[in-house]
Amino acid sequence: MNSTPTHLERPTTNNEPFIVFDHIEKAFFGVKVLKGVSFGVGVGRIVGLVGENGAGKSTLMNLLGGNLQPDAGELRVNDQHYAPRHSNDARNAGIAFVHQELNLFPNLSIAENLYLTDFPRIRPAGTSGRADARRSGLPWINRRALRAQSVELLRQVGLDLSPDTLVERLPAGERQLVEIAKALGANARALILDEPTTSLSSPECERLFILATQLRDRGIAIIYISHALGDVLRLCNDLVVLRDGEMVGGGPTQDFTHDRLVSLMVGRQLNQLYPERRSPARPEPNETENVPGRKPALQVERVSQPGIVRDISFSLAAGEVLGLSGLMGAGRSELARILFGLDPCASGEIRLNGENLTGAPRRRIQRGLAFLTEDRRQEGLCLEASIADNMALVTLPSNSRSPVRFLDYTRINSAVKRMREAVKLSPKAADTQAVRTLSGGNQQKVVLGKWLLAKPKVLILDEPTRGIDVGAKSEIYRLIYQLADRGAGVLVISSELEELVGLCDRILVMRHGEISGEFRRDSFDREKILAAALHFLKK
Amino acid sequence: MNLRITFSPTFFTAAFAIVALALTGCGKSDSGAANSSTSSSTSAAPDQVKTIGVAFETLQTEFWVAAFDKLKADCAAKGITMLEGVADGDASKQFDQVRNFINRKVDGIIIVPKDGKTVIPMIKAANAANIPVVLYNRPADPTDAKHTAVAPDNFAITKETVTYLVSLAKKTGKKQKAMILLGDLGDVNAIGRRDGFEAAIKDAGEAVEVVARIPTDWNQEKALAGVQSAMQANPDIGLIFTSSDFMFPSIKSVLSNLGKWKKHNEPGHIILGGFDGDATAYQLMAEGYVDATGVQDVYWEAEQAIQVIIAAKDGQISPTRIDDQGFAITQANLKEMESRMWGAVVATKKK
Amino acid sequence: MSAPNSRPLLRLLDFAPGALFAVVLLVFGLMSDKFLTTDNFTQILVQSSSTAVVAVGMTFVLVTAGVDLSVGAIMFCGAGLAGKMALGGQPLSLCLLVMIGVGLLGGAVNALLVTRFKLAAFIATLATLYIGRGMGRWITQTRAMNLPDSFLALGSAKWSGVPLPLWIAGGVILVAQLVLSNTPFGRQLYALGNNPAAANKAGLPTTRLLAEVYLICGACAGLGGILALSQLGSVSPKFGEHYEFDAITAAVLGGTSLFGGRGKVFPGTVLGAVLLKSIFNGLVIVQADPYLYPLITSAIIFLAVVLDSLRRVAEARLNARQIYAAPGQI
Amino acid sequence: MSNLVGSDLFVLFLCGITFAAFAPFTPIFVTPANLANILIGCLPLLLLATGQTLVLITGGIDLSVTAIIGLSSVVGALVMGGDQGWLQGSPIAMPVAMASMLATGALVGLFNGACIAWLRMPAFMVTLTTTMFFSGLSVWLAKKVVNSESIYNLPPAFLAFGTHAWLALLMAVIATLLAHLLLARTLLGRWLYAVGHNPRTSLISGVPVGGVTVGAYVFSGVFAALASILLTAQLETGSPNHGKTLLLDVIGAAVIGGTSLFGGKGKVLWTVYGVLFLSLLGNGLNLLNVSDFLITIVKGAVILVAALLDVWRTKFVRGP
Repeated sequence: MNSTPTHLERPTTNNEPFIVFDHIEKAFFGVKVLKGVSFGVGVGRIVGLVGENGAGKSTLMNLLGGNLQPDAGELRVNDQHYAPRHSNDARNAGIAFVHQELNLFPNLSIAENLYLTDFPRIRPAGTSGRADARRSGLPWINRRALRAQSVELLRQVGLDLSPDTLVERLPAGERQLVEIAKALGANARALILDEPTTSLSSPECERLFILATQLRDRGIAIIYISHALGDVLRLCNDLVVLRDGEMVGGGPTQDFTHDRLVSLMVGRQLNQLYPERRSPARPEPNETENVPGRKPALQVERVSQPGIVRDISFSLAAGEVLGLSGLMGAGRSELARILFGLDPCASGEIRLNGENLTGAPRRRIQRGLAFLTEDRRQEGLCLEASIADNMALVTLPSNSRSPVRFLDYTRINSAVKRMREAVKLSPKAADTQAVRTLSGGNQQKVVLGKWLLAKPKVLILDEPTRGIDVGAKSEIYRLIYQLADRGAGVLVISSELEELVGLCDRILVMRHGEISGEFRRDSFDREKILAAALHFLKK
Repeated sequence: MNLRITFSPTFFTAAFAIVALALTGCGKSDSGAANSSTSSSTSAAPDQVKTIGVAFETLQTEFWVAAFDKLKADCAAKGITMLEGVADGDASKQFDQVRNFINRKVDGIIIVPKDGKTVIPMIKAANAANIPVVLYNRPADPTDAKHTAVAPDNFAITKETVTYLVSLAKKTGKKQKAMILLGDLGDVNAIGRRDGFEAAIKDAGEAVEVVARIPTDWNQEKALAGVQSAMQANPDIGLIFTSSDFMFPSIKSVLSNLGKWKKHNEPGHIILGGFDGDATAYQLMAEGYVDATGVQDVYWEAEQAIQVIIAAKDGQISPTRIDDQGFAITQANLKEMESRMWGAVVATKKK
Repeated sequence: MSAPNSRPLLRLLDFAPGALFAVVLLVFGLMSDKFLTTDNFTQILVQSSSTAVVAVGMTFVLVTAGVDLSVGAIMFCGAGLAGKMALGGQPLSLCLLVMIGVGLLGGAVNALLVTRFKLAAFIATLATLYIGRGMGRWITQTRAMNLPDSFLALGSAKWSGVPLPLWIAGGVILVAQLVLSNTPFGRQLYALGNNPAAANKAGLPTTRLLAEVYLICGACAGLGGILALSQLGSVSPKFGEHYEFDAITAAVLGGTSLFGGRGKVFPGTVLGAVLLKSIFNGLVIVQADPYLYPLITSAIIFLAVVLDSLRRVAEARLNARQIYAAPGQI
Repeated sequence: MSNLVGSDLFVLFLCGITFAAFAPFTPIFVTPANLANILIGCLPLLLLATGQTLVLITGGIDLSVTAIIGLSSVVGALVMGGDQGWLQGSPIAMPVAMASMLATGALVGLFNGACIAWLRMPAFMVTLTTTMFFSGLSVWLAKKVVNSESIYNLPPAFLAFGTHAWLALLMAVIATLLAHLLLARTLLGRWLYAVGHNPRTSLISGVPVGGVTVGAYVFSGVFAALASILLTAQLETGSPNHGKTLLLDVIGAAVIGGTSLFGGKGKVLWTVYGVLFLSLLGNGLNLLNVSDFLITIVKGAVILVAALLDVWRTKFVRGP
């Protein structure tokens, strides 16, 4: 394994590395999380950093960001020894981070977000030059300079918006670009993109990739962290693969394939990310009515909500896994929220096993509907509450005895215990442990377990595998199939087309709040599906 | 841990309940014992008052502080230990303090009650323990509970004072507009003084018209804002009465802003009257700004209060009501009466 | 529901505090011709000056999603100390300095508790409220103090026709508003209030910002105390009671959010403070039944809070993303 | 040690220490009569703090409890008062009066809850304004109906709650026990915690968030009414001024017990200990003839220490 800092100085890289990790070691409470990781990031290169959650990626970045200090080994930036103690040190060294969850302040304007830490200031006459406009000078914001500089930065990331726009008015994609503009504003020489595409629609991703390559060509060193291996292979010049704190692979991208990456990451030949379906793919919905015993689990008829969705009609058969594709903001999540009763529905009918669904989520849950939202932390979990409390939450009513509604704790605890095993939750975690302390994958398993305990007839999953490592992913796929095989209908919303194609019996495509296409498993065609999602772009 | 969570609450709450019930049981029987023990101690040393409990509703004003100090001094002089309690206007807190006094088997309790009604159960409690009770400055509502109230006749004193103010108003020859600063509308004294004021005004007939009644809740800032606004509404107000002297500074601040802070013999003087007779009022009268104030004899009341308890020790029963005659001190009788004005004494002490 | 018809509604609600204020003035104005006079207005402004100044400090704290319940107690301590010194013959200027000093001290204590010991602002300042009032009563021995006329002179002094308290309050308000809107410090406060974790990650000196906010609030409390004394001319044991509530109410009436990240000193908080005093002043002028004062006042405040929450709902609806109505945005 | 600090019994342990600390200095302190006093004295606070605990657990706060005490005290007295009461002398006066007192509490709670849950108004402001309004209303009521600020001469059947200590104690203990069971054992209890932890997650998980929130405030209102019954009976007077100074102690007691103001954390039992502790402290200092303002300072300091300990607890016991 070529894990010396020299490996990137082969002809493929003609620039000397800007950032160098030299045999970095780090342990928490005696547990080694980084075991002598060494590689370099060349000026004008994009280095993809891949690995399962807990492989050590984030620890590595925390070292770079100054939030942690290495136990052994050395960090070098620009051939200088580099031992940051605070996020400011990283900034001064010209290293900028764009985090998975954005760190913008929606109540402030774009410009204020860009220069929050070093506003251009009014400076007494005499001193001059743009550089000392910052930090030095009176504690007074130079609005004109601020606006001018902001416009310039926004131009660099290809946004033409007034810098005085409040960030809360921007869609996710544009916020992401503002984040990058912020990094440029701190005239960064190295840029760390941590899962930047999780909340972006495909065109927004494209925009981001183009920008990234432009920045690279301008001589900025970029570390690109992502679970979307397709993007990584397309975008990056070099790849570094981590597993259990070790660097198990590294080198120019052309040395890697999707499968090789996966096997390196998980350490075993994970030839099937998508487990085998015991039962065959479901028949067409229009057949479902007349196929005996295969009645539709969920029927949606002409559901409309002005400004959100128009005239949505489809039917989900019992035992079917139905995919819902489309761009970010095409109305998929909004549709799901309407189905679950979180958002108002102006007209149309929603039937579950023939009964009309109305009223608050509570009443729909009682009918057998379940909804795993895209925002795990804010809408899926009570972060400070224990694993058990989270898992039991939905099924509490059914475990309480009327009239006083006393809870039957023995039943609850045993149910939780069973479900823990069913979803293969990390056995290290105690029932009483706060879910805040769990990894993303395990957190998602808790949410899923919570819903599975309710034995739903129809389960809606919105981005169920976002930001989750490969192992946990296939775990979740397995559970989805299990549920379907037990005769429940499953509706999966995902921005990863790959995922839907691999997982679903049927895929619906949404666009502009309407259903713009439907594909059966035997006729899955990525180009066609994408076309249906993007169709309007061609006009 | 889990075990504790499941068991402890029920367990402890139950334990709490049992112990508690037991205690209240003892409490009652013990207070019974208290009676006998106190009575026996009386027979042992009949003329000895060792401790007195003093429960004040508040110390918010000069008046109460003066009374408190006087009681303290007299007790000290008589070699009596004085136990203190201040309730911050909370009747139930005061009840607790009284209960404490009873537990400590004091020889007498002096109370400044929050109001005339909530004090009655306290009196009863003391009666049950054979401890004499004196209500200082605020009488209780009619009750069969044994106690003695040493209190001023707010109504009469106020009426006398205001009548004097009215006579001044009449002298001016023209119809005067009047303003009153009301006290806490929950305070019997405040009500008494208001009624005294209204009565005097009524007798005045056409001479005086009340154009402003300011609720102050015994709060100087409200008084200030109120007077300011009222003076705004009726710049020609010629007579101001405050239900307590401690609000004179607020009046002074407003009037001096308006340039109407004048001595009684100067033109443009606004007729000023108050109640209590505290040091501020005395100074202002001496300087000639205030025309009259209703004086209640805080010292006399204090002496009476302690006297009643000592008397009770000797088995004498004091009347339910001892009136502090009080009097209205005015620019006219200032010289001869000021010796009886407690505020004057305090003021001279300060110098 | 959708953008077009909720726009005007939102605009309307944005002006809610101002509109409410106007209505109150109008009603009282119609009921008495004495109300809408310049004199009476100067009066109201002077009366509200101390509350306004304290509320300004409170606004800083609220913007960072904190709260300071101890302002009233701080005022009381300062006033008590200053009063004792004044009666002890100390020069006025020294007394005033002491009051502001006490304010800063109290602010420092709160800052320490909130930043170093990581206590919830509510609890920390609740405790300092207890302690402060206790100490104040100890300093004054729960005696009412009548201060030398120099204090009152301060209150009645005029400069080019405008009472001194207005100059002071106006100055504080102006500076505060400029600091909030035009200095890095000010803008960073809004960021901190909106999302402390992110603010920390972004490299903002969060601890220092928080500390400074409580210091400012303390200082404002001290100054507010001075303004109150300059009109009262005396310190009673009730001095400063309920100031914390009045200040918070004023700020909220002015549209400041208790959840941080939103709020303006001008017009917002100032408007709120003046509104509070106008109600009392108006009620006195129209000779309303004393027993109705709290009912009317609280009803008006309640109305303002309702309007504000309606505004937030409307705003949320407005910001709800459109999917096909606005084809520009995907 | 940190084990003890983390345990449920920590504050009870503190009570023990206080007890031991005072005993030698004031012999009266440990007499059954005095302890009985402390118990009777702390009952209203106990009820209020218990109700408050439920509200705090949902992440809210109820400042209006003192106003509720005053209002329902006046209402009750107006119903059964011997002089001008609507039902004076009638045998059903007492039960009807108590019912109407509880109803008053419930209604005010309902109003608070509705504003907070359905109009999305901040709990602090809502309960602050309702405090102002309802305490004003109670003064106004008394004034307009009986033209006095308080109402005396209540039926003896009602006064029993004041004269027979054990009756008051029984009522308070039962109420508290019920509150404890509700919180620890029932569906509503778990839902209260869930709402306190994260309302959005709760809603999506089928918790009727609005209803639960309203429930908490209604509960707090009813418990305030219970406290009002005790105070009114003890003082034999229906008055708007009852319990006016209790608010800070109520929140203080809950916090000392370890209930979090951010919601999701708290227990009735903790609050019971908190109340006991505050009462022991107050009574002990009082017996030591410590001046009033010093007691205030000490109380503040205690709240401070309790909060600090709580931070310490969460840091070292629950782990980082």
